[in-house]
Parts: sequence; structure tokens; C-alpha cells
Amino acid sequence: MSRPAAGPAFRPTKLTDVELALRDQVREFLAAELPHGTFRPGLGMNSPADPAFSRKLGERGWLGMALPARYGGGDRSAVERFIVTEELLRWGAPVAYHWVADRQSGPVINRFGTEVQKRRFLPGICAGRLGFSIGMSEPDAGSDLAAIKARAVRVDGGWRLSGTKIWTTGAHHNDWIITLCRTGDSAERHAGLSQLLVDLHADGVAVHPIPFLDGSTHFNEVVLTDVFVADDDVLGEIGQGWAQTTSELAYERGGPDRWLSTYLLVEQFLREFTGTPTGERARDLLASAVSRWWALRQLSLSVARSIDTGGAPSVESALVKEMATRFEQDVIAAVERLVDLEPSPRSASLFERLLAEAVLTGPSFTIRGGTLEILRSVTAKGLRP
Amino acid sequence: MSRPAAGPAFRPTKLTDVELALRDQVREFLAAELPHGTFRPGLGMNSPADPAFSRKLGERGWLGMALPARYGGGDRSAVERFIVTEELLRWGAPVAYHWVADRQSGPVINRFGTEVQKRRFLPGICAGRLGFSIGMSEPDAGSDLAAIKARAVRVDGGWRLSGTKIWTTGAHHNDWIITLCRTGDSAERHAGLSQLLVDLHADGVAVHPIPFLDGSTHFNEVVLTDVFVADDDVLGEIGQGWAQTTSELAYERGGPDRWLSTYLLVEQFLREFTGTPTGERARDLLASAVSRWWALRQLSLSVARSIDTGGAPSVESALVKEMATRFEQDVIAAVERLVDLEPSPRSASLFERLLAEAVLTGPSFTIRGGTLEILRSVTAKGLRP
Amino acid sequence: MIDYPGVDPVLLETADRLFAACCDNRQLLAAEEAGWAKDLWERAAEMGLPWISVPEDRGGSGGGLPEALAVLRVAGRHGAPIPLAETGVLAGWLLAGAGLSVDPASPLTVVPGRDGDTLRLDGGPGPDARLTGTAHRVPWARAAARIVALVGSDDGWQVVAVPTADVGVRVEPDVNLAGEPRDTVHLDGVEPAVLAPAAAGVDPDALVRRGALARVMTMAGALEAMSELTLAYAHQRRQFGRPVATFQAVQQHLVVVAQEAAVVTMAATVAATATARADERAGGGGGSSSSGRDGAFEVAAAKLLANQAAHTATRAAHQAHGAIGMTQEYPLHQLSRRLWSWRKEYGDDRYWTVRLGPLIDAAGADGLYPLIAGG
Amino acid sequence: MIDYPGVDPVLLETADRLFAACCDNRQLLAAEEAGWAKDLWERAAEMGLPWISVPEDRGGSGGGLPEALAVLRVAGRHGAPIPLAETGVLAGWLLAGAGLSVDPASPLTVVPGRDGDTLRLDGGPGPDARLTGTAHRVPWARAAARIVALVGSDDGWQVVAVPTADVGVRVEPDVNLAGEPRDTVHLDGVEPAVLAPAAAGVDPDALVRRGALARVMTMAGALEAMSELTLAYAHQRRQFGRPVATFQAVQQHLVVVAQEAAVVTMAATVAATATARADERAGGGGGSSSSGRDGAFEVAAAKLLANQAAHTATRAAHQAHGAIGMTQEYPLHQLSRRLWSWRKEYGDDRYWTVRLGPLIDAAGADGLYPLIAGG
Repeated sequence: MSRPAAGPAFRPTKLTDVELALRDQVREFLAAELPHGTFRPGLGMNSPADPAFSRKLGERGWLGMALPARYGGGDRSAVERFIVTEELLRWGAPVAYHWVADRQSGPVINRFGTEVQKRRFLPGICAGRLGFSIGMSEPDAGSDLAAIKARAVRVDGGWRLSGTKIWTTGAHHNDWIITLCRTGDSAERHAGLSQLLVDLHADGVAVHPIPFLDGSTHFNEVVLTDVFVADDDVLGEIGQGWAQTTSELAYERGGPDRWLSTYLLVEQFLREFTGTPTGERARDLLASAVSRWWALRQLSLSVARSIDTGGAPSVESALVKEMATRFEQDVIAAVERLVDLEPSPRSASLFERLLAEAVLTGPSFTIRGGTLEILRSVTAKGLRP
Repeated sequence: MSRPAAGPAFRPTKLTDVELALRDQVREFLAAELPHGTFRPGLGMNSPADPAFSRKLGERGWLGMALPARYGGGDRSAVERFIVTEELLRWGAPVAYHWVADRQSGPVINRFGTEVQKRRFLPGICAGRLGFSIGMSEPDAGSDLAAIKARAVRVDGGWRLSGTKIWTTGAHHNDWIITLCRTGDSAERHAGLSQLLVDLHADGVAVHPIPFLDGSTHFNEVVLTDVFVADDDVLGEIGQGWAQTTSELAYERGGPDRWLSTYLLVEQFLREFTGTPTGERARDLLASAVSRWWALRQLSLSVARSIDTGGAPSVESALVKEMATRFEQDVIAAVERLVDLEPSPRSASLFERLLAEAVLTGPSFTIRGGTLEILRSVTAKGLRP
Repeated sequence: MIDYPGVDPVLLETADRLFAACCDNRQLLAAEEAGWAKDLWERAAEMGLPWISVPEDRGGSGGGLPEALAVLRVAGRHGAPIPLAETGVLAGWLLAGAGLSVDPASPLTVVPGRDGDTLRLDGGPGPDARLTGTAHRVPWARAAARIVALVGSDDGWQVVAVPTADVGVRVEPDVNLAGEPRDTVHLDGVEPAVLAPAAAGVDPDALVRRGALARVMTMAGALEAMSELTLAYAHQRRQFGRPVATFQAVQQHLVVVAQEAAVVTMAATVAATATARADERAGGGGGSSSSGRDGAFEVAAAKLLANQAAHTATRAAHQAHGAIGMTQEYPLHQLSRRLWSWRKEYGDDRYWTVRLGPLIDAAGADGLYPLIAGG
Repeated sequence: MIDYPGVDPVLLETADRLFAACCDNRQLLAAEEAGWAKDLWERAAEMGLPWISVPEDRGGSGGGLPEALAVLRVAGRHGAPIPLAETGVLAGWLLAGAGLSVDPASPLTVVPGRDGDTLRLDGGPGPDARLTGTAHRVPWARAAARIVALVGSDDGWQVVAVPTADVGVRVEPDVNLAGEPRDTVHLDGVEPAVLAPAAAGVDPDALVRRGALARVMTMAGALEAMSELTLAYAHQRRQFGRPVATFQAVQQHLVVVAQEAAVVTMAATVAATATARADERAGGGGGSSSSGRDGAFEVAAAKLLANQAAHTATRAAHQAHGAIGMTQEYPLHQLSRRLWSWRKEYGDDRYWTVRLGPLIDAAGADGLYPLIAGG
């Protein structure tokens, strides 16, 4: 009764033999490097930072995979990066140290940076030796990024930058922060924003932890006071910060990090409660969750394949992210209802510790990287009849 | 950590002995008049129209209960009306004939009508002999009532009214329709609206059914073409139609009709599936639903008591309605998942027929009387820090 | 944009044009009254659509399972009221697998096998074979020329077909929530028109699995159409001076419907590919074993997701539409009533949850992710 | 506006002022570090708050169960980190019911009775009585002067109290998600300080029910505070040039939190009234039978609703807050972490679902509505 329209397009895809071989390599590496019971697995991208582990990944060519080989990258595909990320996350591997640099800063420098910047930063990122933070949110600019107040004023040979950035993951152990700030006086809120590469060890940079509600300190406030940023450290074009920022994450939204945060909780439930007669509720949860992971993974993989074949799957990746992060939370609620225990963060049971962590940090899954509400508006605007 | 504020207030209340006696009377009446298995029960206010049944209620003083005795009403309380409504709905009694007149038209005429209008209409309403429709929505004015286009122009001795009203329940068997229409030319969208009492049998009134998706024809389109409405039939003041309309339903929102539409489905499930070993899923549904009905009923009763004691529980009743109608739908989904059967509207099983009707008509529960989305905005605006 | 991996877009365009021409809301309401759309059937039959995936040497139109399912997805977009899945993907599959042929003109149907069915084969699977008993919820039985069923015997599962015109056949009309015929069929000592042992691996479970795959693909089409219809309405309908699509509360619904459509279409397609591959391995029309990557997991997961989507997406679509969506004159109900019905056919949530249980148990903690990732 | 039917508002105002003065976010974080808020305890003890509902002739402050629960609701608003429920409503109730007295200065706690507990009474309920075994998840044990428990014996359930200072008592610290002490207590042949048969009807089920009532009321307070905090934030926080409370997507969250707070407060209050009435009928401090309208249904339903609200409301409140709500420096987590913890204490969803089953079965179809409507 209705004529077909150009809706979101997800083409099914399968892994090639080469890609399957890569998956096997990653699995073998993880089984050897991080056998079950010998390390503290994390929940997705919230896992611990372990620079030594990140360097090992770099040695194997599993960081900066899609970056050009001449800068230390792998010249590999989005699907290959998908495979490595997927296996690391579902294993609960400590990815935090390289996470932002590999996922976001490397690609954005590669896209907008100068040749000098690429040579300076990308090799370190690909080696897992250079950690990056993102300086976007401010106290009064959360969902509304255009309200940013951090400001850089022109000085001889560069810019003098002042302002306060919050929710900067890992700034206490990272080296650089890509800072979105105001460099012009345009009345148009989106204009006059630029991205600057700021050395976290520079004069005028102060990093204060923002403890999370579970006491962990991944997040920081970065206070910038008259920090000098050389012209060489301007990323992309002055005045183009908004366009650069909004483009950089368009396709990354629907990756495995958006649906694997609570996978380990279910795997570990199955491991610790094996042999327990699973009731209807457990069967419901397992069947529903496994089915949805299967479908989400196919959709997410299809987005990666689309990127590799020249597509522009921004609506598709937003659709996936929105439902995936809600699903991650639904999984926590369902597991939590299955077991009559008061999860203690100090428990001897890994399942119980993961459950405690998931309950405490779960609300952030639909907030980080843009709240659900904003994401829905963005997504809906991309859906045209 | 936070200072108490004046939030929505629901004071717990209990039924008095007099009220309990009324409840017993209604229960005895229903058990005698409509024994299980001898009639076709309906789902809440969607139940069939049965003028004879409505007249019997009128004879017992159970219609227009809160209207003044001098117009045939009962001079009784909102709580007493609550009790009668609650028992009728949970029994699946055929309330459709008197529903709108008793719930809405009677009170609004009593509040805004002239002495002559009260004497003319209220006794018939209280006797269950006069059926009313509501003429509010139009093709281009649904949630946005202020966009109404029906227009009455001044003529000698009254008004000439033209326009199209939709979703007018029961207009094919009712006598009058209270019509919201434009009587002025104000640029302010809410001004210039008035309410007129229109005889459904008058010249120029055409009633066309709007079949529902299940084939039922409760709803109508009422086309008004140059209908003469005498000055005596203006309800309230010319130009005050908006204020009158928005006030009339403020307290009625959270009544038993908003949480009992699917009650019978669960009762009948219990009746037909008794003895079946109920699994975890059935236990979950029953325990959850019974608990929530218990709490919703207490909240809803508290709203009625508040009206009787001079309160203005408009935020409270909106809060109840919004969650109650969502809950009614959740019940359908939960019951539907419990039983592995394809419900046929023609089944010999009452449970199966009720389930079929509930699945088909359920989406309207969160639409009728104002969509969920509009209701949420209205409610949120009433919540102040 | 209708496309389906590996299937000629011309076929799908042609099918889409046919269904679009015959399945507007008025035509669907008329078909509901009449019991089916005979004219549509005749035009589809001329094009050979119902027999795609049935080998030509068995009276079919040839082509593979993907082609047949892709056409079902298009049919699902329009709610085509004819026994399309039943004739080819189900009856044709049973018959051809048993070495029997279809009649390339007559609509067929298949007994899905519900609790309470009492069909039995008397007189053994030879010339004295007679069928007696009752079968429930048989799709389009009143319109079908023959009813195909899988019945047990001492010699294993037998594929039988009985002509509905036989005096021993009585078809008692019943319907699903969409008004599609789901009749009760009473057989009283009916001699089968044809009878042969089912292909290896073809048993009632395999039939339910194939039926589920057909329904999932049809539901995918219906969900895609629902998403498009809802999106179009929300952009066209104005309230408070602007399209309702610009309100956050409505946007949320638009996103949900689009997501569910995407999930089910992806799931259906992957399940179809897995099943087609298993068919090939089993050597044509046969069934597939119930272990390993034979499509068992994929079909179960896909039907479970489709059943859930039928709830989630219709709720959001109706909420975005408001009152107009509840009327017979607006086409939304043609999609929602079908989705509500189809989610209960060929396995409801619980059925597939129970089927997935052993697969998950067998995988265990270490095998859980490989189960999800297909290896 | 804090009010509670039949309870002197001055009492609640006073309690509210005390808790407000001692329970800001910084103070709560310090108490989490320290294990409890000793200073707050001392001020509350001076006012007699912990012993409301314990008869004066048993060392209590007098007053009824409604007063005690109303104070718990106020305490729940502030997350007061002291054993308030444990000392009076639970330990005081057990002790007074058994004819024993409380010490009107010392904090008490009660063994809630979890799976895996091994507490046993050796030597019979006489002078040779000794307690041995392990009890899990004992609230505030490290701060309590005495630990009260209900232990089985050949002569029925016995109420015992052991001083935590006894050499045979070892308290192993553990916490809930809010950092409140939920310690493991090991007893090794400890002589009870007091011991007496429990009041008629007081058994582990009755204790769980009373514990659930206390938690529900505390959760009601926390949910009310959560609703107010979220509302205040949404009106104060501006994005895109206007308060976020004006966005439909945020309004939806505000409505949900307010609804859940209303549901749980109503449920808690009605359950409290039903329990108080049953107490009176049973003649004071006794337990109540498990049939009829003795509060069994009301408490079960209320705790089930509160547990569900802990999920629904915290999800909405956090979503309305965005990132700030996830930080330690903003007080939302003091409410959400407590709600997440308390929903698992004294009966999770499944526990109360199982308890409600027989009540619903006994009601049957004809009695279902009377069960809902209280008659």
C-alpha cells in the first residue's frame, strides 16, 4: 500500500576468509595474553587503562588499523578494525589507554591534520604510546555544544587559550587533548569554533579528577589558563571546528562499543550459574539478548562494510547506537532481576562484581557521546519520507 | 539532601461504611442483572451501548450522581461516583450509552449552563435517557485543539454553524453534541471559541460512521452545514469555549476508566486458565498487574476524595492517567505473550475474544482523550520545582 | 528502495508494481470481505510468483529460496491477501522434497500444525490411506485447491495433499486479527490426492522453522512499509503550526519504528541465507539437521525478534499517528493487524525462546560469543 | 511538603531539619568512608527518633508504627546513614514483642536472614544457649552495639541479642552499592546477652515483611527527593537557550519520576496502615497471620512496586540529568545508589512475586477485584 522510499539501508554482509583469519589471530592473542581468571575484565570501553597492553596491540598492528601505513597505520579496512574492537571488548580487555586515540583522535588528525601533524602524532597513536583526550563538553555546554565558551585569542605565533573542559576521559594519563574552542566573535553560534591540539603537560593546563558515582576517576576537568598553542597545533581550519567535530563521529556511532558493554555480564552469568536449573525468566533473558546481539552485530558490521565501500551510513550508525545503548541497559535490568543477591563491589564472584559495576555505571551508557534524546532528534532528522 | 517542595499530593483515603454499602449495592445489582456468562462484557468504556441498562442505572440514582438533586442528580460525592464507575467497568457492563453524558456533558452543563438548560438536559441525563456526544476534534485539529475551524456566524436569534467534527463517539445514537467552534475572528488562536449545544437531529446535521480498525463503528464524523443554533443553546459564554473546554476534564483524567480497560482480560485469564500450572511468566504478570492496579486505584481514589474536599488535583489526575493508560497497554502485551494462541474475534472463548479486542483496540488507550505525548507536556508543566 | 542481495531487482520491481496495483486499503478491505484477492492471485500466478523456489521439473517456476523470500518481503509491504508463502515456500517445498509436483495454477496451503490438531493417517501410507481429523488455523484453506499436510506414519513422516473439493473435506471459516482466513479443516476419511514420504530431515519442527522464515520475511516487509508510512504521515501532518515529525516525542516513535524494521529485515535476510546454504548442503529440497550452523539459530532468533518488533513498532507507529491510525479508512491497520497476527503464527515468543535454550546451553559461556558472531 | 496521615507534622519537620543539616552530599561521602554518621546518630538518639514505636516500658520512645515509618520516609529523603530502621522498627519490635527491652542509647541491628546464613542456637534456649555461625548482609553491624537475630529452637523462634564487643563476634566489613555497611557477622559460641521466645506470629517471614515495609517507606522518601531534585535541575539547567524542562524528551522523564514517587509513597502508606491495624488486632508488638487483610498483600505489593520504581525512576532521573548525575559531586547518586541497593534488600522482585502468588490463587477470578480494592 505504500511506495518504497529511500529509507536507511543496511546491506547484510559476511566476513571474508581473510577477515576470519584476523579474528582467529585476535582470539589466540587474547587467550594467551589474558586467560580467563588472570585479569580483571572490564565492561566495554570502561575497562581499565593498561599502556603495556595497548603497546602490545600496537606491535601487532591492531591500533590505527585504518590509518595510512606511511604514518604507522595498517592501511586496513573499517571491517578489520571492527573485528579487533569487537574481540577486545567482548573479552573485557583493558582498552582504555588507547581507546580515544585509536577510535577518534587518530582518524580526525588523519583527516584534518597537516602532513607535519600526521607525522608527529599518528605513529605514536598506532604504537599505543600516545594517549589523547577529547575537549568538547563544558559546564554550560553539554548537549548544546555550540554554547562552548572556551576561547583562544590570537597572539604572536599562535593562540592563547582559556576555558574549562569537563568529562575528558583519561586526561590524567594522556598526553594531548583536542580542544574545541571559540576563535571568532560570530553571532552565529556554530561559526567561530576551532579545534586546537593542546599538550596536557603545557603551562597553564590543570587536570582535576571528576570522581564518578562509583568512586572511579576516569573523568577529569581540564582547566586551561592562558595556555599558549602554536599555529602548528591548530587542527584543520580556523573557524571550521564545528563542521570538523560533527563529521568526525558520524560513522563511529554504531560500533561494537555501543552494544558490548554488558555482554560479559551475561557470559559470566552463564559461567557461574551453569548447572543451575535456569527458569523461564533466565531463558527469556538469554534467548532475547542473544538474538538481539546477533542482529545488532549484523547491523553494526553492515555499517562498517558500508564505510569501506564508500557509503555514508550516518543515519544507519545513529539508529544502531540509539537502540544498542538502550539494549545495553535493558540487559543490566534483566540480569539484575534474575538473581536474588545484593551485588557487592567487593565480592569474590566476578559476576557479582561486574553486576555491581554495571548497575552503577549503566546510566552513563545512554548519555556518553551524546544523550539518547539528542541522538534521537539527530536520527529522526536523517529519516526522510 | 534536598528540601521538601510542594509536589503533587496524593493523600491516602479509605472508603467509609456508607461508601462500602453503596459498593455492595452495585455489586448485588450487577450480579443479579448481568451474571457472568449471560452477557457480552466489554473492555472498559469501549463496552456496548445499552440504553435499557443505562435507564436501569438511572432509576437507581447511579447516573449524574454528583449533580444537584433538583435537576434529577444525586447530590452525591465524587467518591461515590468513583465507586459506581469502578464496579461497572470492572464488570464489563455496557456503559457506552450514558458514558459521555454522565461523565462529561452533565457536569459541564451543570457548571456552565443556564438554569433553563439545566432543567432541560440534566434530568434526562440522570435518567439515562439522553445521550450526548463531544464535538471537539476536527480533521486538522487533533492534539492542537486551538486550530479548530468549525465556525458559527451570528444570525437573527442565534448562530449558523458549519464545520466537520470527527471522533464523535456514539453520535449515531445520541441526541445532542456539545460543539466547540469559532465564533470570533481573534488572531489569538484560543480566543473566539465557544461551545454550542447542537441537536443531532437538526437540519443540516449529517452523521457518518468512521469505522474503527476492528470494524466497529463507535466513532463518527459529524458534518454540520448551516445548522441553526438558537441563542438559548449557547453553553456558557461566547468566547469562553477554550477555557470551558480545558477546565471541564481536568479532574476527570485519572478515573477508573483509565486503568480498568484491560482488567477483565486478566480476570478472565485466571478464570479460563485456572488449574493450569502457571509458570514464572504468568506469576510475574499477575503479581505485577495486581500490585499496580491496587496502587493506581488508591491514587485514583485519592484524586476523587480530593475533589470532594475542595482540592484541585489536576496535576495529580494527569499523572495518574498517563501512567494508567500505558499500564493498560502493558497488560495486553504481557497477557498476549503468556498464551500460545492466535486469538480469533470469533472464538468460543471469552478470554480469546477479549484478547482479540484488546490487541486491536489497545493502541487507542493512549490516544483517546488526548495523546500520551500531549498529556506528558501538560503534566510536566504542572510539576514545578 | 527494494533490493535483496543476489536477487534480480527487476523481479522485485515487477512484484511490487503488481501488489501496489492490487492492494490499496480499499482492495484489502474487499479481500477481507471476500476471503482473499482472487484477481491478484490470478495475476501473480500468471507471473509464476507463487512457485518461485519450486524446481521447474516439479511444476514450479524455478529460482532459489532467496528469490521466493524476497518476493514475500515485497508482498509483506502490501499485505497481499493470497496464499503466496503457503503455495511455494511451504507446500511446494514439502511436495517437491517428497518427489511430488505442484499444479502450476492452483493455490495451495499447508496445515501449520497447532495444539489440538487431530489429523491422522489411517490405512498406512499405501493405496488405502485415508485422512481423518481436524486441523486448526489453516491459512487460506477456503481459497486453496489443495491442502498439504505432514502426517505421521509407521514409515515416517508423509507428505499428503487433499483436494478441498473432496466431499470428506469441510472448511469452517475462521480468521486472524487481520481478517486473513485461518480456517478450521475437518477431514473425514479423505483419500489423499498424492502421498509420499517426506524428504530426509523434514518433520513438523522443520516445517515450523520454514514457516517462521516465511513469516519473518513477510513481517520485515510490513515493518519497512510501516516505517515509511509513519514517516510520511509525521512529515505531512501538521499540528501547532509545524509537522509533527519535528516534535521530540514523535521523533522517538519514528526512530523506534525504523530501528525495528532494520533489525527484522537484517535478521530475516541473514536467516534466509543460512537456510538456503543449509538446503544446498542437504542437496536441494531437503530439511536440515537441528545442530550446527544450519539456520536453526538464525531462524529462531529472527522470529523472536520479529515477534517483539510486531509489538514495539506497532505501538510506536500508532502513537505517532494518533486517532487516524485507528480508523479503517487509513491503511496503517493493514500493517499492524497483520503484524499482530503473524507474530503468533509459526511460533510465538515462548516457542522460539524454548527452541533457543538448548542452543545457548550447548554453546555455554565460552561458546556464547561465537554463537552470536556466527563462529 | 512533608506530611503523613495522622502523624504530628512537627515531628517530621524536626526530623527533616536534623537530617538536612547532617546529610548533604559531602557529609554522606564522609559517612561512607567512616562506615556511618556517628554524630547524626547521637543527635537522632537525643531526640529519641530511633526508638519511636518501641513502647516506653521497653525502653523505647513510645509512639506508633506510623510515626516511626513517617520518620523513615523523611530519613529516606536524605539517605541518613544510620541504623534507624534496624534499631526501632526491626530490633525494637523483635525485642519488645519478646518481652525484652532496648537500651535507649545504643544502635542495634538485625540479621535479615539471607541464603547461606548458618546461625544456630546450641544448648537450647536456656542459660547454656550459645550462638554460632555466619550471618550475611547485616546492616550497620560494625556500628551496632548489639546484633539482634531470630533463631530457631525446639521451643520455637527465639529472639536473641549479642553484643558486637563479645570476643566471639567477628564483623567482616562489606557494603551495598551505596556504600552502606552490609557486613558479614561470624559468631563463635557467643552467649546471648538476652534471649526470649519471639512473640506469636513472629517468624523469619514476618521479619522479612516488616523489613520490607521499612525499606519501602525509606524508598518512598528517596523517590520523592529524587523527583524534586530532578525537577529542580531540569528547570535550572539551560541548553539551547531554554530550560531543559521545556523539552518533550525531558518532560517525559520528569513525569515518570514523579509518577513512581507517587505510586511508592501511596503504596507504602497504605501498607503501613494495614500493618499497624493488624498489629493492633494482634495486641501490640506481635506478628500477624499470613491470611486475610493483615497487611501481607499490601506489603508484598508495595515492595514489588518499590523495587520496580527503583529501576524506572532512577533510569529516568539519570537520563534527565545527563552527565552531571553520574558524578560523585552531584547528590543524585546518593539517592539512586540507595534505591538500587534497597530494592534487593528484604525481598527482591521474585521473592515478592512468589509471595503474592498464593494470595492471587486464593482470590481466584471472582475474588481478584476484591483483592485489588481491599474488599
